[in-house]
Order: sequence, then structure tokens, then C-alpha cells
Amino acid sequence: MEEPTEYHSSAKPELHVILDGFEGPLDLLLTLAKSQKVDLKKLQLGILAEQFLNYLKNHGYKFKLEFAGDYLVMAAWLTLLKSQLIIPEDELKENDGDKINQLLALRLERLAKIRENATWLFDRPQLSQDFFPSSISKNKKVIKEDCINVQIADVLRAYTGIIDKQDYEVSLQTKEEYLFLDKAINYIEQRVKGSKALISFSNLVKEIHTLSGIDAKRCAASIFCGLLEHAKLGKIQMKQTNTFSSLELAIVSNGNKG
Amino acid sequence: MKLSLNEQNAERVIEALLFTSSEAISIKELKKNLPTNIDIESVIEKLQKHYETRGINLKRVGKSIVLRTAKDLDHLFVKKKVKKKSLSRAARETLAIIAYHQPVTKLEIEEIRGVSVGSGTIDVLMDLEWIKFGRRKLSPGRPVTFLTTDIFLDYFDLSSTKDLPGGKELRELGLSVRKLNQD
Amino acid sequence: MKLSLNEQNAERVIEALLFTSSEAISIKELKKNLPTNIDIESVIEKLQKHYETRGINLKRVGKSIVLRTAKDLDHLFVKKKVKKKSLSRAARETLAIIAYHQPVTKLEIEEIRGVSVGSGTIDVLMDLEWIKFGRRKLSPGRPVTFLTTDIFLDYFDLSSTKDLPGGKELRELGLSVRKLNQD
Repeated sequence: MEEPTEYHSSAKPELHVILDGFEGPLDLLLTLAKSQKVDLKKLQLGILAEQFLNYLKNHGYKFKLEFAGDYLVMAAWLTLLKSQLIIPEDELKENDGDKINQLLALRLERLAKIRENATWLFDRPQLSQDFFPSSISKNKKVIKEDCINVQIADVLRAYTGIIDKQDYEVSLQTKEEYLFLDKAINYIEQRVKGSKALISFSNLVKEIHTLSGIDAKRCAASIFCGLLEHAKLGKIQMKQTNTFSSLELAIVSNGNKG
Repeated sequence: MKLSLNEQNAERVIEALLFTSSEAISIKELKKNLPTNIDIESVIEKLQKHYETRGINLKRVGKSIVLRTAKDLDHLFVKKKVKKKSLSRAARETLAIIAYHQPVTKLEIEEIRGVSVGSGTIDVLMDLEWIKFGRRKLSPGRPVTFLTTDIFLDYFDLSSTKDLPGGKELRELGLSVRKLNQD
Repeated sequence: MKLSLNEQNAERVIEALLFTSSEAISIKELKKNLPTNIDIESVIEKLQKHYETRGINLKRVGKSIVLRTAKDLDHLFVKKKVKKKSLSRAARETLAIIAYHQPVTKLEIEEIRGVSVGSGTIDVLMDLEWIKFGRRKLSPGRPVTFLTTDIFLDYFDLSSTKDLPGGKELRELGLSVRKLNQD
């Protein structure tokens, strides 16, 4: 993958700069370059830099830079280029200016090319303009077994709606990190029900840890709270023979309840 | 018999007109699109002959003609007819949650949506064969989980649900909820 | 060359299916309706030849095929013409970038245009079903990628993205930019 260029990594999604109809600095530069009426490969970058800076000055963007981060970096870039045309050559670090020069020329060339291609594409014959589909609609779309009309974008929007509403952070591999108390209570209930033998606390934690993949310490904490909850309701009994010895659980049979 | 250049073109015109029309077209109407010196009857006759052995037949209905699929191929079109409708918002949300969180239980879907999931919603998605049952979850009550199917991937032209954008990406792409609120 | 009875029937089946569909049908889908021993590619080739001179043409669009009226007959359908899709320049350029550089990430699109992809751009192209998600890129963050669809090809009368002019040149430009960036 191409690394983002320096100036670009600072661009936030909402920073979508359109100044006087120019979509971003590259767009403006390309227009300025075209006004030089030269081959993009032989760009007069010095002149271009001057034009760009003048443009910013004339349009008052000097003081609205927070509004145009992209432009600021581009301006800095071009100022560097221009300064290199002024500095005596022997003081220049070799290649530096040359490289920026080339890079900019290449990027402008690429944008110009894409623009040409976009124009070519939209000048092509188009469906329902120059050629037409079947209207034998008796069986329209019958090939797709169902005639549900929904697109992936609709499904994604549904999801965005949910996560926006709940500020729900999503990752594709959602794995629970916590054992919620209600789940712990449920689990203990299921596990203890019908089991006549004593169950040790540590075994219970181990079981739940393996089943859920949730961190063992977190499981232990939730389960302990769950046990207290159950004990309070009189559903289970816990006993511990010595300090730090294992904690044993037993279900309280119905007869003993109350 | 060989057709004249004019007749050949008349054939093409009639073909294209019939193809783009869901209803029969009257011969009078067809004539409007053809040079006056064309013997339309003989062109139609030849077209009819041409299509006789093909998957589509040219039929005369009164003073009109129409293209129809050959009778013996009717079996191609008897697939279950579902009315063309859009998926309810509940179904879209449920589908999206299953796609992103699979394997996921009904309870978990409800937790994420914040509202309960009607059985009709699951049924619709099941009927479409876009979702299926996964393994039971190793959690209390061992509830069933849901997964999306290959038919789902196929329908939406995806190679894997992992290729769907995540939450942050979704926001960046601007596939926002705005449009959903219209329904 | 003469077709076998089986192939003749396959031709008819494909014809009937295409005639009744306003959208392109994938070859995979067509195969479901044909005996497994059919060489579908050769049948399609013959059908394509058959329709070459007729009022309706058979076109390949990516991995799908479709029937469309011949382009020289567009004068017949003046009334049927729909309003041209007017897209923002951002959307048109984004589409061109995806077409030429697919699979391509959002960041790469932004890099080429020198401006961030505004919300609404991807939205519009997705709604038109001209783009879809490709596999995630094997690069940090594993970003989602975009591809063009067969519906895109069909709309612009292309049979493959290889028909786009100057692709090689553009890719080479991209490589040089990347190389300079990394040095």
C-alpha cells in the first residue's frame, strides 16, 4: 500500500476543503499548472509556487489556515521549492529539491490523467441512453431467486444507525471482555442445579473461563458477586474450612429453603 | 431466401422494439418506425420463422406481435414468487448485526439493537436463506446462534463478511443513517 | 459449426433467461439452469456471434452476460431515454480511480485526488451499485478496498475493466509516485 504522504496524514475525514470551487490543493495546483500551458513533466515549479502563494494571499487564506490544513502543508512544500531556486546551488543538499519537484509533477500528472479518464468514461455510450434493456418484465429479476430489493449499502446504513445511536464501539471480532453479573448469576444457577456434589469455586471459575474466553480474574470477580447474590436469596450455601482454603458450594435443597 | 439490406434492417428494428416493450406492439405502430416501402408482413413472417426454434418465440396476437419465452422453457420461470419489496428496518438491522457479530444469539442481537427481535424478522431472513443456525453458544441455556450464509455473500457480491467495513471505517465512508430515516 | 442437441437447448435456455432479465446475469447463475456437461463458454460465444448482426446484441460484462439493443438503433427509443446520471466531479473521479486502480482503499483514492473523500461520494456510487467491497488490503489496519461491479461495466458499455484506455500508463505513474515517496 502507498504510504500517505506527509501532508495527507493530517487530513481528517471531515476536512474536505473546497475553496472557490477548488477541491483541495492538488486540484488548484493542476489548474495553475495548466495555465502555464506546459507539459506537466517540465513544470516551472518556481512559478507555480509563486502563483499558489499569491492565490492564498489574494483570497485571504493566510489567516484562515485552520480551515485549510492541506493548503498550509502544500504551501510550505512549494515555498521550500521556491527557496531552493534562490539558494546558491552548492549549498543545496543534493536531490532534495529535485525529488519534491519530481514527486509533485508525477502526482499532478496522475491527477490530470485520472481526470481525462473520468471524462472518457462519462462520454461513453450509456445504458438507457444509447442502448436499452429488456422490458419483458413478466419475469424480471426472476433469476435472483428472491425479489427482495435491498443493497449492501442499506444493510451497512442500518448498522451505522445502531452504532451511532448507542455509541457502540464495534470491532469485527467482538469478544466479550467482561462477564456481566446477570450472566454469572445465570450460569451459576444452571451449573449448580441438579448437581448433588459440592463444586469448588476455583473449578467453577476455570469452567467459565474456558467456556467464555473471558479473563480468569474477571470471571472470578463476577462469579463471586454472583455467588453472594445467590447466597443472599438462600439458593446456595458456601463453606470454607480454613482461611485461603478452597471455597465449596452446595445448592440448598427446596426443603431447607427459607 | 435472402433478405434485402432494407429488410434486414427492418428485422433489426422490429427485434429491438419488441425487446424493449413489455406489451405486444401493433403492426401499425411498427410501421411508423420503418421505411414505407417495406413489406412488413413478409418481414414478420421471416422473423417468426427465425425465432421458431429459439428460446424466444415471436407470436401474433390479433393485429399485434410480441416476443415471448418458448412454452417448453416455462420451467425456468416457476421459481417461487416473492413480492418485490424492501426489507424492513428491523430486518436490515438484524441482518447487519448478524453479519458483524456472528455467531450471535437472539439475546445478543436484542442487546445491541436495544429492542426485542420479533420472530417474524428472523423468519424473513431465514426464508431468504441469508442466515442460518450456528453452533449453540457455550453459555447458560446454550442458546442457538445465527450466522450469515453463502447465499447472503452471493447476493451482496461479497467474498467474505470480513471485507465489510468496521465501525470506524463506516463512519469515515459516510454511509450514514440519514437515508434510512426516510422509511 | 453445428451444435449438439444439448448445446442447442443450452442456447435456448440462455436466450430465454437473458430475454426476460433487465440486468446482466452471471455465468455462475446461468450454469445453475444448465446440465453440468455443457461448455457454457462456447455456447455463449456462438450466441454472441449469432446476435452480432441483429437488433439485439449479446454482451459480456465482467463475469456476466446481458442482452442490449444495438447501439445504432438508439433513435428508436428517444422516449425511453432516461435523464443522464449527473454525478459530482468528486464522484466521477473517485469512480475512475476505483476502475483503474482496483482494488483500492479510501486512503489511496485520497492520495490521488489530494483531498479527502467526502461523505456522500462512496454513498452515491454504492447506491448505483457501481462499486462494491473487495478483499481487505494486507497492509497496516487492513483497510477495506473497493472494486467496480458488472453493473458498472454494463452501464458504460464495457466488457471488462481491461477495456479502459491507458491503464498501464496510470499504474506506472502510481508506481513511480510510490517509489519516490518511499525513497
